[in-house]
Amino acid sequence: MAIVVVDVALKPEILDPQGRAVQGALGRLGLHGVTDVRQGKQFVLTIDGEVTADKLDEIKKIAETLLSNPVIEDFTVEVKA
Amino acid sequence: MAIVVVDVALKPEILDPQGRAVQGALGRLGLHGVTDVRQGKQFVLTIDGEVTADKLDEIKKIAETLLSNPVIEDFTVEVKA
Amino acid sequence: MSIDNVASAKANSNIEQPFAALGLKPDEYERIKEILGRRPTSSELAMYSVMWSEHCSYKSSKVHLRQFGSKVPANDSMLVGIGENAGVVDIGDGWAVTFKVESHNHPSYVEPYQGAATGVGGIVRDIISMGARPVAVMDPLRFGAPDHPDTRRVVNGIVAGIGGYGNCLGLPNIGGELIFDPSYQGNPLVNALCVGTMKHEDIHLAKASGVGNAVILYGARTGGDGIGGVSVLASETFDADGPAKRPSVQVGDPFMEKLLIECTLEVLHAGLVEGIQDLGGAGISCATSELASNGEGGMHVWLDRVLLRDSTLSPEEILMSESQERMCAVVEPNKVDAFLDVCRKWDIEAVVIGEVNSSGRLTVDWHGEQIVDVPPRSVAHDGPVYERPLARPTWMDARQADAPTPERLARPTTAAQVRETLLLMVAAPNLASKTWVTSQYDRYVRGNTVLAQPEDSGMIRVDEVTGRGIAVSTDCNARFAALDPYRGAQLAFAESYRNVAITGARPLAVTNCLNFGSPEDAGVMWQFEQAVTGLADACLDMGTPVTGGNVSFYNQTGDVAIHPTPVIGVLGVIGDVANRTGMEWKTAGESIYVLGVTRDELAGSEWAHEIHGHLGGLPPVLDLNVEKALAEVLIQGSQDGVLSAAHDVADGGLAQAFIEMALRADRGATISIPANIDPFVFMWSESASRAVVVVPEHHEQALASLCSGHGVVATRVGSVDDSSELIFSGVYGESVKATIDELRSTSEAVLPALFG
Amino acid sequence: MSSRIGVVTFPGSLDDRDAIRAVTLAGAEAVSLWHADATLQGVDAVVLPGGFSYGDYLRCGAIARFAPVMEPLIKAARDGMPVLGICNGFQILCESHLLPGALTRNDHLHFICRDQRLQITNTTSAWTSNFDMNQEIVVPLKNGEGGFVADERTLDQLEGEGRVIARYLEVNPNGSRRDIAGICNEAGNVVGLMPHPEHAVEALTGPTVDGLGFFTSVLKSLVDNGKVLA
Ligand SMILES: Nc1ncnc2c1ncn2[C@@H]1O[C@H](COP(=O)(O)OP(=O)(O)O)[C@@H](O)[C@H]1O
Ligand SMILES: [Mg+2]
Repeated sequence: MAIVVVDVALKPEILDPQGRAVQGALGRLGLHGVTDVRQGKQFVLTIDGEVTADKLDEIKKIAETLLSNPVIEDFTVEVKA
Repeated sequence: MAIVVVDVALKPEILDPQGRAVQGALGRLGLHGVTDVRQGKQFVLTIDGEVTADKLDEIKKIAETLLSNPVIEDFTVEVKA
Repeated sequence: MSIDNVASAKANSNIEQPFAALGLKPDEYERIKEILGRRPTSSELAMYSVMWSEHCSYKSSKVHLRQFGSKVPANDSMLVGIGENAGVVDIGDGWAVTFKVESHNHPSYVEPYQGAATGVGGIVRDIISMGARPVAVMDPLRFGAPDHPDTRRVVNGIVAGIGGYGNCLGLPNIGGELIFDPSYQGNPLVNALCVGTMKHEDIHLAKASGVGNAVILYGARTGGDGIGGVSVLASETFDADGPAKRPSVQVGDPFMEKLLIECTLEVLHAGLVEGIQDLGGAGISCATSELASNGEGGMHVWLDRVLLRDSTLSPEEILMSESQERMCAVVEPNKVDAFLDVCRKWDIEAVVIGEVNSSGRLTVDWHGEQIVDVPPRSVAHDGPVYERPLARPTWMDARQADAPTPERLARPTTAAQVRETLLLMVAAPNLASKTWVTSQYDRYVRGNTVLAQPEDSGMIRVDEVTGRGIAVSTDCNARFAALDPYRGAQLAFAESYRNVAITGARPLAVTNCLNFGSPEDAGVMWQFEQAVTGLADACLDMGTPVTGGNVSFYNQTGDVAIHPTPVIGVLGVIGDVANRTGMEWKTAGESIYVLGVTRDELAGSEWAHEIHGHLGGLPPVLDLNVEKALAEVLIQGSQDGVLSAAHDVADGGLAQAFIEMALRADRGATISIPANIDPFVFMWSESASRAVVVVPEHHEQALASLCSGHGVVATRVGSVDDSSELIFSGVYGESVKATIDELRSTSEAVLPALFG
Repeated sequence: MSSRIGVVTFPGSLDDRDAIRAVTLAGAEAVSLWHADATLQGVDAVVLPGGFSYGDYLRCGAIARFAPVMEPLIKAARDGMPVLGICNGFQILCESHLLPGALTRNDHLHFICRDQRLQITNTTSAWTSNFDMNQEIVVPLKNGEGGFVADERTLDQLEGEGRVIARYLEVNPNGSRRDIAGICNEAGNVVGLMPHPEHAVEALTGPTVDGLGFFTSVLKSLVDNGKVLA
């Protein structure tokens, strides 16, 4: 059994209204010095068996086509255990 | 300048309809052997200056009160750079 | 892990059981032992404890609610009455309508988004389980003080949750309420109403008939959510190293519920279902015991077949779980495959968990061991019934004596002061534009919404060919109920009734959501009894039966209860929605009339609350005959095409009613205040049984004869014009003017400034 | 023979009934298409209706884009069949790369439902040919993720080629770049629109009947292109 984590973030040039709203709230709550907040998504996949190189390629392909939209998002894939 | 990453995930016992929908789609797209998918949120904060122990405590407090709802979610805080 | 089963309950009958931690009283526990002739197993104890809870058994309210059954008016439109998941009303042409309102108050305070979302989900399943297609939702909401630091969190979460769930289900939101009062600070009220429609032949009931029929559980998997107190049982007493305390918050999955609606309607219409029941409070315990006791009386369940989200759940927890988006159906054996096929089509998991039998018992097995063996009625219907002590609170006299006389509460006495008051009242959070909330809800989906916010009622076209439709409104001024719960409940009903009649629909049936403090407080119990009696008496008088409802107790913080809040929903029918009357005055030159009589009645009014923070005196008088006569004029006026617009007069009085009509139309008017009444009283009194109507010149005669025929007082007060100003003339010798732009910007800025 | 227009139902589609009603009122025969069937039943055009396919989980339209029905649909769209994606349908068309850009969370973070004023800025696409250039219309808008984004080059190209078919007037309700409410592909047969014309087809239930124009447009273009007989 393995855990694969896929992080998906909006590309830097895309406006992130959620991140901006959080940043505003941080200021109001007294946490100062936060110059930027970006909100992304994290998918934690539990995989049966081993994550071979082939399997990882498959997962990367899925991350690119389903889990993220390359028009607006970047992603990273990491095998955790 | 430092980057602090806050990951927020639904507690394991809480229903994650999004994760479930993604899991269903993975199967239909031919990625087999995925036994569970959980979808969480990731906040990437850019902090001006150093992240002192005090600052980190402040951030953890915010993670607990604003960025997550402890009734249904868990979080982790990690200083990246 | 050893399971407490029936055999061991028989064998060792004297072990200590944590009944008190589960909320059962010692005598209730004794009663269970008496029913079973032995101690209950841990699973049986869990079932009885949730089914005999206040929430499920109505143990404190039952003796009073009986009035709704004993005072039923003669009205042949009721097809299914109180006691089923929701009542069903005949609206003609073979159509039937079911509607019900339910509370989800406490969960919405703990986790506003999910609490409110699952509130919508729960009431929608009640409607589906009658065989109806849900066609609209409404959301009467009450929050604490608008400027309290916690209110923002609660408002934003609840509104987003209702929208998030309802929008995703594809149900238009056609109305609701939005009220702020410090009395709700730690106890916001989230009441959710759903309306469904069906043909008469599609009505289904929750009963398990037909020996040998299969019991199918379908929808979401069962998880550990919403178990609350039962975890005490599962983890602490019976298995010390068992799972950690389960979350009591439920998370909703509106997408699953949308599939559940479509799947359920498909199996019902295909004739695959004998009985059906939604899973709400008390989960499988409730569904199986209710189905069994309403049917042939016996059922066997293989609990280990239930599909789980969390494999560590104990059988007690599975019995109690309140996981959302599940339903239970009773299906003939030869139709099971067809049923499962439909589920597969909608991507819904389903499993046969039980079978109907003639044993007269509800038995449950867990991996071959029998863990439950009870008479189902004793669980579902024979819960304890309490005659709780009642006492009129001692402070009532002082409160009622504290009338808002001019000596006590300063009133405006010049035109300048009236204008100042006008602008303050427009900006009152309870009167301000609700657009910030309602624009977060889809009101268009399904394409049959004829009226929605800010109209007096929501209206839905039921039959696209004939135009037959329904109107629904919910109302309650809880300050009136705080001053006099009997009359307050009647006033709430009258307002709701009027709001339906305003649109031209004929009121047919009533639902209610009775939100009160603790029933263990004799004062609260007295308020409850008064409100129920008031409502039942009024329904009898007006010929509209109560078809269902819900009671929410324990809405209090420490000793301080919320204002008694009997939210009343009225459903009406209209033969052709094209004849509806809306609130928008459209044409310059048309005459504006006030129907009804305005008295000096400011106790409990929005003016007393907003300007003076005052609550005292006696609420407005109510004569139901007058209310009924007014309704007849409004209904007849709509049918005959006499009225071009109509609007209810309630919170904020006539001033508010005129402002709302002007804003709706984006068009001004001049109102001449009659000489025989004090201008301030004319503008802000909240006397009952009044409406503003607009008629073209060629119908004025018809209106006059309608009104005289029914004994309704009609006073012409002005006319619609082409201006962009609302002008009140005769205000202490001067005119008071406000531009529509100024009124609109003031009104629309309030909620965004507070919560945006 | 009247035109046959398909309306696809995905799990979670909500405005499919409304789209069927609109198509019917416009004078065409509506054909229900099911997401799991890999066939278009020989229809002349397709509407992808609004709603929350797959609960809008993951990203709006991201899961629906892989439904079996999308395979023949994508192919037919590339071959010139008229396709209109409304709201969630627009999102699905972007996810399928039949249209450029993407739809993102409204800038104010709330779901919004309002009667929206629009300006029609293309009268040559299959779904807008019955409007006048710069005609102003009012139709309902309702979305949580309706902000249209694309890179500057794509936006310039869309504008330069006249492929922005409608723009928001008075209020930009969701933070769409350059007030874009709808766009079309190069050939003009595939149109994506955030607001809901199918909710503005009857005076009784809509703010106007302006929405009918989209559906009558496609009937006209089907006749003009010789796909169906007048
Ligand atoms: N205040 C009330 N007025 C009338 N009927 C009520 C009231 N409260 C509950 N009921 C009726 O009692 C029955 C049981 O209610 P409830 O347990 O809330 O149903 P469910 O669990 O299916 O939602 C229903 O028929 C409901 O309409
Ligand atoms: Mg029920």
